[in-house]
Amino acid sequence: MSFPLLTATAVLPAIGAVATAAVPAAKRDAAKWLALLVSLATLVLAVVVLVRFDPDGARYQLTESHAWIKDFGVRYELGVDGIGAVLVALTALLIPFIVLAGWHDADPMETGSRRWRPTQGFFALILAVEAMVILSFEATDVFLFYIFFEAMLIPMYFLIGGFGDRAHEHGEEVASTQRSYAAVKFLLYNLVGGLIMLAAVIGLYVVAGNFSLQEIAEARANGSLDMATDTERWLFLGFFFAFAVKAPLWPLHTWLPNAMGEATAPVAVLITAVVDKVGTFAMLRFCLQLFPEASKWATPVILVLALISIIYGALLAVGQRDIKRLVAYASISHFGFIILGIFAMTSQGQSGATLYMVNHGISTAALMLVAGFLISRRGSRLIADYGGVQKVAPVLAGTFLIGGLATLSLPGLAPFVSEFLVLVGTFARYPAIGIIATFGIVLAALYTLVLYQRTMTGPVKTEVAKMPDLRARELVVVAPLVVLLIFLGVYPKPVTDIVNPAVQQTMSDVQKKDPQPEVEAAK
Amino acid sequence: MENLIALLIAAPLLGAAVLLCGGRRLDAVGHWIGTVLAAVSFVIGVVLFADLLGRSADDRTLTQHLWSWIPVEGFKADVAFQLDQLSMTFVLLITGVGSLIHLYSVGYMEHDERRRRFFGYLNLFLAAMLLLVLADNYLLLYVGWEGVGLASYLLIGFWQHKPSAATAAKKAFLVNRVGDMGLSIAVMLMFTTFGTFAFAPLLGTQEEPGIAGDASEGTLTGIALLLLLAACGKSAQVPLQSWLGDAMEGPTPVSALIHAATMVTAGVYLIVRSGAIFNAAPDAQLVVTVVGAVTLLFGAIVGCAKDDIKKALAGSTMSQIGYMVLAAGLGPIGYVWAIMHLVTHGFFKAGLFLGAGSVMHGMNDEVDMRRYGGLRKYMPITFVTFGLGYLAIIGFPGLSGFFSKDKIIEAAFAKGGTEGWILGGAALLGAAITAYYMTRVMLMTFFGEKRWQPDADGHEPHPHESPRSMTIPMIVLAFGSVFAGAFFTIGDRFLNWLEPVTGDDHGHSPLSATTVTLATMVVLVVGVAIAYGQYGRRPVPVVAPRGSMLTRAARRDLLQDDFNHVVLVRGGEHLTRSLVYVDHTLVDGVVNGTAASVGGLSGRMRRVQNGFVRSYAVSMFGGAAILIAATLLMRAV
Amino acid sequence: MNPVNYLYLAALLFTIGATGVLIRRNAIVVFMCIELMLNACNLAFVAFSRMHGNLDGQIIAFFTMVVAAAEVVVGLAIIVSLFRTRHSASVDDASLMKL
Amino acid sequence: MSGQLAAYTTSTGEAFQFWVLGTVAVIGALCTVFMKKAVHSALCLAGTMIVLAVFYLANGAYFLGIVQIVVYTGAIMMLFLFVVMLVGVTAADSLRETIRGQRWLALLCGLGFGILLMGGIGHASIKEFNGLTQANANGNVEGLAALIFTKYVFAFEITGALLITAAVGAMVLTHRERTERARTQRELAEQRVREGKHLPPLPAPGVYARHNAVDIAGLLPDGTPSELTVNKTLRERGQIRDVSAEALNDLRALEQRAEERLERTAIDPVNVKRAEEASK
Repeated sequence: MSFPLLTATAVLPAIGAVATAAVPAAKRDAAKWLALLVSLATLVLAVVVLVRFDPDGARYQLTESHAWIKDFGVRYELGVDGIGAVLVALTALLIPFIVLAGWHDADPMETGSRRWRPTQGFFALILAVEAMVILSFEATDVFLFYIFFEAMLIPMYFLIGGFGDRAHEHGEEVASTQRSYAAVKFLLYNLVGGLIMLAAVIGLYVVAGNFSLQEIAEARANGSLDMATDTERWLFLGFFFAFAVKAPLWPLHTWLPNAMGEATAPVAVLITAVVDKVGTFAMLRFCLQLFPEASKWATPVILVLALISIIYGALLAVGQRDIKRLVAYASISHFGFIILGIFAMTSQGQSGATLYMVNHGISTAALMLVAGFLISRRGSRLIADYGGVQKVAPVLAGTFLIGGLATLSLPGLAPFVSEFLVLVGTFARYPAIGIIATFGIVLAALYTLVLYQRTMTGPVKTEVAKMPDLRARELVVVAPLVVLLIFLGVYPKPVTDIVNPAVQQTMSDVQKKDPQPEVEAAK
Repeated sequence: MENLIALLIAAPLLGAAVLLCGGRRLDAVGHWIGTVLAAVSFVIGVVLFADLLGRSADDRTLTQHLWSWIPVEGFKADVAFQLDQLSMTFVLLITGVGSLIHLYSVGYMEHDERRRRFFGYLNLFLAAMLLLVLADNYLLLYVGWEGVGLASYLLIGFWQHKPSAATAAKKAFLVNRVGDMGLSIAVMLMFTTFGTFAFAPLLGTQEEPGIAGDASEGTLTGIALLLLLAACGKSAQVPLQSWLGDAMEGPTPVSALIHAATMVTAGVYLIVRSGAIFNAAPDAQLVVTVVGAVTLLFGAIVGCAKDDIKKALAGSTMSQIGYMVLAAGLGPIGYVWAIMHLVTHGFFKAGLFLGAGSVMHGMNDEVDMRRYGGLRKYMPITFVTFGLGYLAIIGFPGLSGFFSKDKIIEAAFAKGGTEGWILGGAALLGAAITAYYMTRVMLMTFFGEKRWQPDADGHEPHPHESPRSMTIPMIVLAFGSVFAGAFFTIGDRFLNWLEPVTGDDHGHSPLSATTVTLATMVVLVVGVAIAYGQYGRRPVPVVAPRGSMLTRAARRDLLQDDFNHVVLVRGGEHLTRSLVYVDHTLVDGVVNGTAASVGGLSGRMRRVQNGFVRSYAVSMFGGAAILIAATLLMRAV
Repeated sequence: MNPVNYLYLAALLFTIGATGVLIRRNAIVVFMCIELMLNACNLAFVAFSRMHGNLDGQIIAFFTMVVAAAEVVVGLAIIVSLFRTRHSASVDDASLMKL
Repeated sequence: MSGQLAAYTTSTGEAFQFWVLGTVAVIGALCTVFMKKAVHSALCLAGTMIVLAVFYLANGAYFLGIVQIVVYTGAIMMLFLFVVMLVGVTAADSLRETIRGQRWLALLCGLGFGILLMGGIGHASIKEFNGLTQANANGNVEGLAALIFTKYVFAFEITGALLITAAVGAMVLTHRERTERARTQRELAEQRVREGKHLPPLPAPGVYARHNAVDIAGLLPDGTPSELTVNKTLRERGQIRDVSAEALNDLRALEQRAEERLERTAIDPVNVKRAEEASK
């Protein structure tokens, strides 16, 4: 019985959450430091996972398996394939930055405000989310996955509803009502998705007789478990709906702008860069593995929806007046790309999609956190309230620009690699869709540059004239992200090497071959 | 030797990194760091050039493989470089002109407190441009392609506090992005067609052609047209030319380096580099030539109407690149001359821009030529260098422009058939107009009586010669613009140098070379004469006359911006606004509507529970009745 | 005459009683209606026992009476205490089931 | 007699009896439901039950018939009446429906239910019809006893338990626990003084020339009736008769007649009219 590494990666933040919550109210900073240390320790563990993971080894590695609920054959089964390992690493990587960026977000409001903000709670919740997300990346038991997939809604709900921006243009009252609206919306959307998925999970149990992903997938592969076509399609839809809500896919996306708009920037990053990834990841792992036929059956519709997400999200981002909502719609557009890559069912597309999850996490984190710093300085989320920041705070503007360029996937930065892979992968099978999706990059340039121009350039607005540049803490947050963006942009090999085998596995699950080049085909 | 290639790029890249991350402590020396590193890159280029010359003509191709960039199943993109004669030419042009302009900027940007960042951006541009011309596959080329776009975005918008500059920068980037879209789709198409997008297997060499030819002509035409779209974006060809005029918002050295000498010619590089593909797609080639012809006239006409000296020069740049594209579209006949014109143009146009910059430098950044006049007395060096550049561009016999442009016109006629006549005619007409507007610029700026007045702040400009750091580059470039053409042409040096890459093909021209030359001379004289008649003999009005319809249209870039504004900008705004509305009311409304209806329904259901025992009793009784009925029915059936 | 008529009569009485339960508000009257229903049942039982020619039906009727007696005792006690507390014997007043 | 009662086809006498008494029973039942006053309902119900008793006898259930009369009509109905008295004989609940649609629903259900029952009975095939001849061979009571104490003995015992429970339950429900000791006369008096009301004993009911009953309120000096003079229970039931108006009218009539006799000319027409209607 070797050391349960995967369990450790999840248990550590969980314990950390409890401990942080237990810190006495007076020792606020102690709680912060504790949370930071725990998240860093988790990062170390995640790196160990990456190192111990052998790309050419078995599909699922570092597996653990214990009986849990014998009556229903529910087992506590963990294991990571390349995709899971990378995403665990991404999560563990982003949390420290989120904690650090949210250092003061949960400080008690200045005297006179009635709202008391429990600092300990804030950081404890973040760690709790980390634990659950990591577990849902590691769980290879459908039921186990479902539990954490749902459970992470609770801390997220409190994070969104409980902590907003320090200053708000409409005053605290309006802010809190909008916040609770956003939080409830987030909860309801995801709960509905989750319930439908629960039905599908039970259905799967009825059909398959157990919850183990590996066993079911094997049985599907060697044909010992054959579902009726309709059954498979219904189950697939049940799962996919939940993931599409989480992902979020048009037209199930409307909760995201509210949630990201009202939550503080770090929490917004937590939502879009960490939690939502579970949705796309689960599409790749569960939908494709468990229901290959149904996935192929649903592909055309899903691709069209993804396409709509890309264009629609980008267009709405152009139309936004609120920085955070703009980033939210941009994310919707990017999730469209990810889903496109997954369901294009080519190795480029799926590798690209996985890579995209990582890169989108980093780039959005960079952009959103800098935006958060900007907002915390001026106390407004409206683009119109800024102007000429570049002159007073060049470093802030510079990092903001880099984040923006990453969002428009400029070659040389990480997102370009993944986006191009997705596009190539899609184009290889569905040229028309690939071409239309490419329009997304023009729109991306449009909303990013418009945002940058309106906030950073032009004559200096009086409100921002005194704006200080990035502080040390904030630089510590941003600089590593920027470095990562550039590094993964020019040398993504480390990630792709881990991802590729897993993608090949998935491709073989859905029994799809990459289309061959015309010329070779001709020869 | 190969390992030096990476250094070419590394040097300016290092410079960019140091200068941009260095912080204020580098403000004092930043500009020199930048200039030195650019020069270093130039030196390395020269060394490599020497090395290539030392080799036999057919193995003048160096390659360097750094690392595997995107390794994915069935998809292979490497960070690897290929240095052949074509790239070499560009390397020398870029680093050479680039270094000079760095030097020039030292003086020009002296009073700008953000000079360090300016040099950082310049170095970034050099690195990206070198990457563009050195990449050994289309995807890496794409990186450089967008990299130069970024650099140009940063440099056009360098004076960000000016909204016009910021807007111009954004416009340039967006229009380029449209072109880039073409390039990326082209790469995808290559990948799906050939399974690779690396130059070597795809394009091959003159001896053994690559697999590019194996694909169906339709596919190749598609790829070629997409590449052309990319080229149009980067090289400001119709219909994507609208950004170049606004790009003049940037500092003048930028206009000289990026928007005259190097970046805007990337499109030509792309087409010539992809010659193997274009040769196999004659339809696409025809389109290329048409685009070139249209643009060269378009640019020339715009150039005639502008009173802003830099915008006039921008128009001329557009038009000159039109020549190159036209030549490139002619196939192997024209490739060499396209590149040669590109190089010579690099010299004289950069020189002209630097001259313009020097003029503005002396005139408190006044750009309106109607407020110049008689400057030759005040800034003689500028006058001479600018004049030489002027003679070069209008194709004055013996100067570089004469050789390169003449060849292109010749080649255009040599295309043969009616399109040969049409293209050649267009080229000739272009030459005439070029002579006209350049003469106009020359006269309005340096001749006539002085027309400048106190500017808004009320202090009279005191035109003076620019400092040494600015004049030296101008002089060097003037030398280039005088002698380069002759040097290249005599003994077909340039032809022999490039021929292994581009291939060569002397079409059979319906007109003899001399006829063409004579014709060129004639139109040249005509153009100059008309211009002199208009601007030399009678004084130039300080306020621009209303002018003819064409003039007014030309002042507005032939209404292209208005078209964009109405169709794209307005339309886009409406689209996004309506979409935002839809998202809020429809997509969101459906959801909220369901929630509301559920709530209302449950509220109504709640009424049924009125708490009165008797109504519960009624329901029980009714239930019993129904049960009995059910049982009876069961019995009955 | 066919003794089945007794059954019809019983059914009729039962229905009337049930309707009364639903219509009247006075708890006492409601109780009376319930008694009426019980009696209707008894009549049916007796008629059945006559038809089948054994006494079981009568036994059941007998038990019904006993139970009815017990029920009346308790029920009336409840009514009295209700009346004591809220000075009314209307079943509608006891509508605390409504939230 | 029993033999012929339990014959296959019942005698015409029984038929006649059935039709007459059946009608009576139904009418009684209807009255039970629709009478305004609880007392009347109770009486009607008693009537129905007696009719049913007769039917029992007619059906050869002699024991039950007697029990029906003795236990039901004798005991239970009396219990009912007792409670009715307690709650108020005349406490009539208006038949006006308060719950919307309740009445129609009820009638509908009742109608449907009845029809269904009838249909069911008609539908049921009741072929064999063997009377109670040999069942009642040696006495109906003996027969029942035999069954009760052999076959149904457990049920019988249980009913006993049930009855006891019911009795206890009823006592518990109605019994009012006295939490503090009863207050003495003195304490009551002191309390009254403290509250400062009715120091003297309550006034007697009104005593008039024609009326003299506990439910008639006495008049205050200004002629309005005083509730205090009426017994508390009656007050709660709202059974206070007010005859003050009559008394006053009589008085006026008297004066008027006196005037006529003394031939007072000034006759107030109003008074005249009053007098006339009073004299009627």
